[in-house]
Amino acid sequence: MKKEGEIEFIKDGKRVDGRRFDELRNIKIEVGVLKRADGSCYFELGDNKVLAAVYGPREMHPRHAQDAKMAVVKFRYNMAPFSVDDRKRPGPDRRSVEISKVSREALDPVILREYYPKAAIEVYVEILQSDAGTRTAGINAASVALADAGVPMRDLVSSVAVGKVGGEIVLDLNAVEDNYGEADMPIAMIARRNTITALQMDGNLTKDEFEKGLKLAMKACQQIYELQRAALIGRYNKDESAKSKDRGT
Amino acid sequence: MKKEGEIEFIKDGKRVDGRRFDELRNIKIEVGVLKRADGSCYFELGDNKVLAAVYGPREMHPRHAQDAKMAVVKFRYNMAPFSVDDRKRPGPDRRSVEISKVSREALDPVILREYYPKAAIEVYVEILQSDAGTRTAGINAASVALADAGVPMRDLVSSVAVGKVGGEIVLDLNAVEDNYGEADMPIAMIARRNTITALQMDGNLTKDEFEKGLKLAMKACQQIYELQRAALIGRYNKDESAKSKDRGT
Amino acid sequence: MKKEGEIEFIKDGKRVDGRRFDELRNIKIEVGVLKRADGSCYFELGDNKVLAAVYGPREMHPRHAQDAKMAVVKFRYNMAPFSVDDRKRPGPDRRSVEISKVSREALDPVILREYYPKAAIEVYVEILQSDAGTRTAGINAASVALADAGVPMRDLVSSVAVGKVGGEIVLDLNAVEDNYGEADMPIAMIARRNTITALQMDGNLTKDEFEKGLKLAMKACQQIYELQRAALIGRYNKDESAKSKDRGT
Amino acid sequence: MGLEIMDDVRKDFVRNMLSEGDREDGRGFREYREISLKRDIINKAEGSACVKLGDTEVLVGAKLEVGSPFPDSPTEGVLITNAELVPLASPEFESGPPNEKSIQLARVVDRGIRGAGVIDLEKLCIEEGEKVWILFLDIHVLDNNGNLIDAAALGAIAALQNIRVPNERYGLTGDETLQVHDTPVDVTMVEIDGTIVVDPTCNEENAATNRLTVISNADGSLSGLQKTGSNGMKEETIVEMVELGIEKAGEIREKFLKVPS
Amino acid sequence: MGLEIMDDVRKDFVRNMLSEGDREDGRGFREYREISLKRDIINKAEGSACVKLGDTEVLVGAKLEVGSPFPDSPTEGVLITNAELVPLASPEFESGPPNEKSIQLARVVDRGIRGAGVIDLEKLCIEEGEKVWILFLDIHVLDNNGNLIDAAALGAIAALQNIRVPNERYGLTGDETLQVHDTPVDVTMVEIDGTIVVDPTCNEENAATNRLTVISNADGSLSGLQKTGSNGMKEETIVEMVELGIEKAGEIREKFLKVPS
Amino acid sequence: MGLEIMDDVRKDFVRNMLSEGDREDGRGFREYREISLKRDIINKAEGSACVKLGDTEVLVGAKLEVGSPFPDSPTEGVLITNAELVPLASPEFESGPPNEKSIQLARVVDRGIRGAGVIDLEKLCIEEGEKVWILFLDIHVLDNNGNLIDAAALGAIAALQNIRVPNERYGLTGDETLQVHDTPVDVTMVEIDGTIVVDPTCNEENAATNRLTVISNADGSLSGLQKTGSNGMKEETIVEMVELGIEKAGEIREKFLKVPS
Repeated sequence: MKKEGEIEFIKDGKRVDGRRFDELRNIKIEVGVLKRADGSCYFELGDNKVLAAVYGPREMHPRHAQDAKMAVVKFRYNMAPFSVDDRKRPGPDRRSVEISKVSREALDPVILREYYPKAAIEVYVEILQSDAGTRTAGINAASVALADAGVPMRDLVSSVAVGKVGGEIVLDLNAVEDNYGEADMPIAMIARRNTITALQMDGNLTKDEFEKGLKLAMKACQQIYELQRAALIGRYNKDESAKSKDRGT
Repeated sequence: MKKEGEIEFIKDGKRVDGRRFDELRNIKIEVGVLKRADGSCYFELGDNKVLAAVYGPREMHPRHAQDAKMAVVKFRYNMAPFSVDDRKRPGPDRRSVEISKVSREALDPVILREYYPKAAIEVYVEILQSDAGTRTAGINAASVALADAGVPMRDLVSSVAVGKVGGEIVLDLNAVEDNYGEADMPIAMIARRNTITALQMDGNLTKDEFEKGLKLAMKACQQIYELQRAALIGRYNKDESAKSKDRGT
Repeated sequence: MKKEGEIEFIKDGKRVDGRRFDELRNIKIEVGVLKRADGSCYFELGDNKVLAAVYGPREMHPRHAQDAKMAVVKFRYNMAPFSVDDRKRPGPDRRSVEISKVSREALDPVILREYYPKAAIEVYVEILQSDAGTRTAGINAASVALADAGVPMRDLVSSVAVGKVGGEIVLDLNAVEDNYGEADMPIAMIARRNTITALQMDGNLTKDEFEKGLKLAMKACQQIYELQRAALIGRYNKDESAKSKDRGT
Repeated sequence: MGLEIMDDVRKDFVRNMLSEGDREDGRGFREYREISLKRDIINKAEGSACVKLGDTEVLVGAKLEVGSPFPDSPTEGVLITNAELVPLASPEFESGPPNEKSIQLARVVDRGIRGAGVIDLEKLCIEEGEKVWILFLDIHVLDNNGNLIDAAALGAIAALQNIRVPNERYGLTGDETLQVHDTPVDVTMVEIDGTIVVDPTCNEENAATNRLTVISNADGSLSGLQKTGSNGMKEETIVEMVELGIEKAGEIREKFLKVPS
Repeated sequence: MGLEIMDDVRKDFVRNMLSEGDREDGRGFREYREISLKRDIINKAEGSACVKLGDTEVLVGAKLEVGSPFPDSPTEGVLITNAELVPLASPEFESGPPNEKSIQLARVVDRGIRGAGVIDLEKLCIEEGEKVWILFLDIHVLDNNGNLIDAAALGAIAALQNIRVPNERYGLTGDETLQVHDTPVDVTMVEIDGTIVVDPTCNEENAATNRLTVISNADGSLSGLQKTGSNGMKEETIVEMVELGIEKAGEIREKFLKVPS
Repeated sequence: MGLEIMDDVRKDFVRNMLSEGDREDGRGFREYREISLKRDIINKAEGSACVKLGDTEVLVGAKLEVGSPFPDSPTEGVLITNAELVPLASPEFESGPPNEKSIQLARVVDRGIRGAGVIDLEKLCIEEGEKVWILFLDIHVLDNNGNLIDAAALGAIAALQNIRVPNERYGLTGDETLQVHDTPVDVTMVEIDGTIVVDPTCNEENAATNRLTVISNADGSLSGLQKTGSNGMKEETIVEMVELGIEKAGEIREKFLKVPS
């Protein structure tokens, strides 16, 4: 996007961190990590550390914002002040407001909102450590947390970014690639339906590069979906004594 | 008000822009210029470009601010960031809050508020380009927009400023006269009833100068009233196909 | 707390302002000094000048903050911009939010809140001049103002700070002692019941110093209680023609 | 609802009394309540004054700080007038940021001071384009029983009159008195059913059809006007109020503000 | 409740028309409303443009101020794009700080400008690390009848194209034109029951299952994409929209934005 | 209403158990929940620590930035302690600016650090009157199951203990460890019907008549106290809590905070 210039993004067919063009960073998923939340998920994507919590369905406040036909999904993407190089002032900024909107719209299509008219389903994503790709990590975490909370869903949503660095279309940009690369395109999709629920792009891409990137991202979402699913299965096969289900306490 | 000093305000009986002491700047009025608003008016006063829109009567929010006896008039005077020499930060400042209050009180006396208990009548004035006199231009525009919206009114309100520059009482100050002159006195009145609905003054005037200025302003309001009336008549004589009246769309 | 260093806090067994270790500053109490408030008190503690007003019990807004079982006490501690050396920006800061909470909790135990379910009892404290100890002066003033307002109370609350300067435990720190001393410990108590309703400490104290200071403060609260009581008695013995009781006006 | 009815009852009460030539507190129509003015009462402020207008009480404090001038007036100090309608002072005031009432109060007082040239802002310049005095004039309302503007404006001038510029605190030489060049006085009148009364109480303000503040100077000239309220006024009424305002201002100035020589 | 029913009625109306091959204003599915573009209409702004897209009207003004660069880009000026959805423009807009709609509008427009390298921010540096131009691009919506993004983006480029850098006002030498290096055009399409239509009206936006904005440049490359709305899209639909967006952008560019030589 | 009843039910439950000598999680009255402390877990922070106190989880991050000193302490760096009660951590927390709970949390933790002289702020001065380190200590609550203060304070000291001052990032020479001079530990106790219990859960906090936080140092002295809650306490109870607090602090310090040599 910005000044490419000196950085040698590609060397011997590998990227700055040694990955192949179509290789994801390491992913770690933990389900049900929080006690107070109705559902939760800790998600690592490379050096990104993200926590998602879900509350609800519960009563929607303020009342005039209720929807008589279906639940309203609230989504709040928030960066911890220490999650970035220069301390982030607490509170929403323009970037986080936009990401919250895009993330909410990425998840809306799978949530059976019509089951809970007038209710609120609240999704909170905290970025504890940031290294490019936090919005996709947040959507992945939130999707798992929604399932963990037992919110009725059509399916999971999976998310990843593709981009262009050193003239190549590559998967899942890290911070250097994101800051100095030529384009960044995060997408979210319902992997099992090949349905895209979020799409943004900034930087510069030809139409062909765009199409190539889109296919690359869609394929990677399938991989992420399998990891999300495995984490959820692992969670429910394990002895649940560690997390009492009586949320009233 | 501020440093008069070097500026030669009056030369050969004329003002810096060639006007006579009792001469208004050029005025241009267009009615019904916006599609979404229930009523609207574009008003030019010299280099001032002002747009007014009216919505309502409609439900008043928040409810606890409703008046059981009559409609509440909301008035918001707002400057576009690019309307002034140094960019204005968006959002209300102390000046615009005071002007909004004075403008609302200037219009209140002619609106038949008792016809719509509990309702809100909302008046929005946007200053697109500013050159001294924006509050008077805004009141003039708002008055016409209220009529265009079909809000029941006793009469129109007309507004103009007088001031003192180079020792003379003059009508309708331009920016140079306002910034470096000795006094500025905006008034609003119901021209056909000789009833004054707004009066402010800042700077310095003797009592005689004040009385002279008041008469000058009142006379000019009659002129402005005729222009407002003509614009409204022009509007309703013209084929209205350009503006469908079904506001529901 | 901060750099002690050069200041000679104790000389010939006396403090910088000539007081003994266990000596309060001058206290002046005036009751019922405001007309609009339901109860009020002006309190001077040395160079601190503090005004408290009480409104209510009256309807609690917003409604969702009502307590169905008892009145909610609101407490707002506010410093006038000119009350301190460097002008204080208007509006609550973090310090005043915390002091408001501590002060409210200091008074809660004596107010018969259960008499007024759903109501609000509002206490406003304005610091007009500050010289260390404003929170204790505010609690003392508020307690008297509550009584003046006729709010049903179990008893009065009295408040004072102790601290450590020059290695000694002393009563009621003044500004120099507070700024450069070693510890500050404000307390509030129901003097006649020996019940402590507020306790904070910052700086550094040994356990023994803490216990010594606590006893010193508790004893001084008894003194203050007598002054508060005397002021209230004085108030009700005096001809009340100066303050009409019909609050409706 | 009950409250609204009481509101009407009080308005009618005020009107009925006036129609019989009387005011709720027995004053003449053109008579101020008792005024008390105390100066220099806040030692943390560089200047201060407390004004009582009957049961209305307003405290004004002036603080001076060293700061930067505005880019378009590098040789001038800065005057910032601010008003806080703290909830202590009235059951109708609420906590929160300035609203249109407190903003108008501050701006009308400010306008009178500027219009009359009370302060020579150039005198508040320390170093051109770099350092100037910022003069904060804070109006702190303590008890609102009507006519806050006149009380606040009187307190503001009195506070300005006793300012000592704290040069030494900022490493400059020698504290000095701030020169005050004029003594504008705000006089507020209301019209109730055609009758003009000065220095209105809260009840009179609520019953009024109109309110006008007339700010005038030692030489009898005007340095500000502000009409408030949602009714129209006749030219004659305004002219009469302006004359009356100038007259009452003279009386107050004579009694409370030593005219600068 | 009545309002919600009207909402459904209007959505059904749009859908029924589309299913019969028609739009509410009679346009073809891939046809823009009439576009009018006026430049240089606000003389207080360094650059400005007013765009009408049928009954949608957006005014964009550019202001330049001297300020400090960001610490991490000491040799670059700063571009700040801001959008105000003032309540004058729609019964649904409310006064208040920017909300997610106005923020998204500003950020999408901003992204297209940056992605296309429209402005060379290094050219806006006056003195490295010290002084740079801050370029404020303010989107002021006057009448919202749908598709604000396309109108705002067109206005933004047009406003940038007529900027004169006011060097002399800041004591620098010689005003000069700002160089504009590309002409990204935003094209917004919605999908309604499988049908793609460009330049949606408010009713079409409300009836849409999906919306996609495609930003493309003079060379046919993309400088931004933004999907909005709470439904999923198929890959084929997106690819089709991207192609269509590039095509329509070319038509608009040809007609309204002289390609920089 | 239903919720309020549940509230009472839970309070009674806690009280009944205590009256039978039991706590809801089976602990002894003077027993902490299991404590886990992980250091240096956020590589973007100059220092960090994650504390679990049973199911309560708090993350503390320290960031250092170069900034200006306060005018009245030109030779000292600045410590800013901030707490965010993000809605992720509890159904009772709401988005928005700091409220009295988060402000109190931050200020109590901050007070202990200052009272114990943990950081020598003069060491954070880079250039007198010009440049100092601003040390931001951000308390980020992840899961609130009671007793946030103790968890946050422990995390704060641990985070301070692993700070490396990033001199090189700011063009200064050689990164260095921040010296930590003491290890204050916050111990919070509640009184429920006359019984003192340490490290309260949420239910115990709600059932408590009183709460006291005792902050004590390696030498057994106190560096802070904070009573919260709307009930009065007897002198004896306070003195007992202070003793108990010092004792428990010693145990925690021994186990988790290496005493600085």
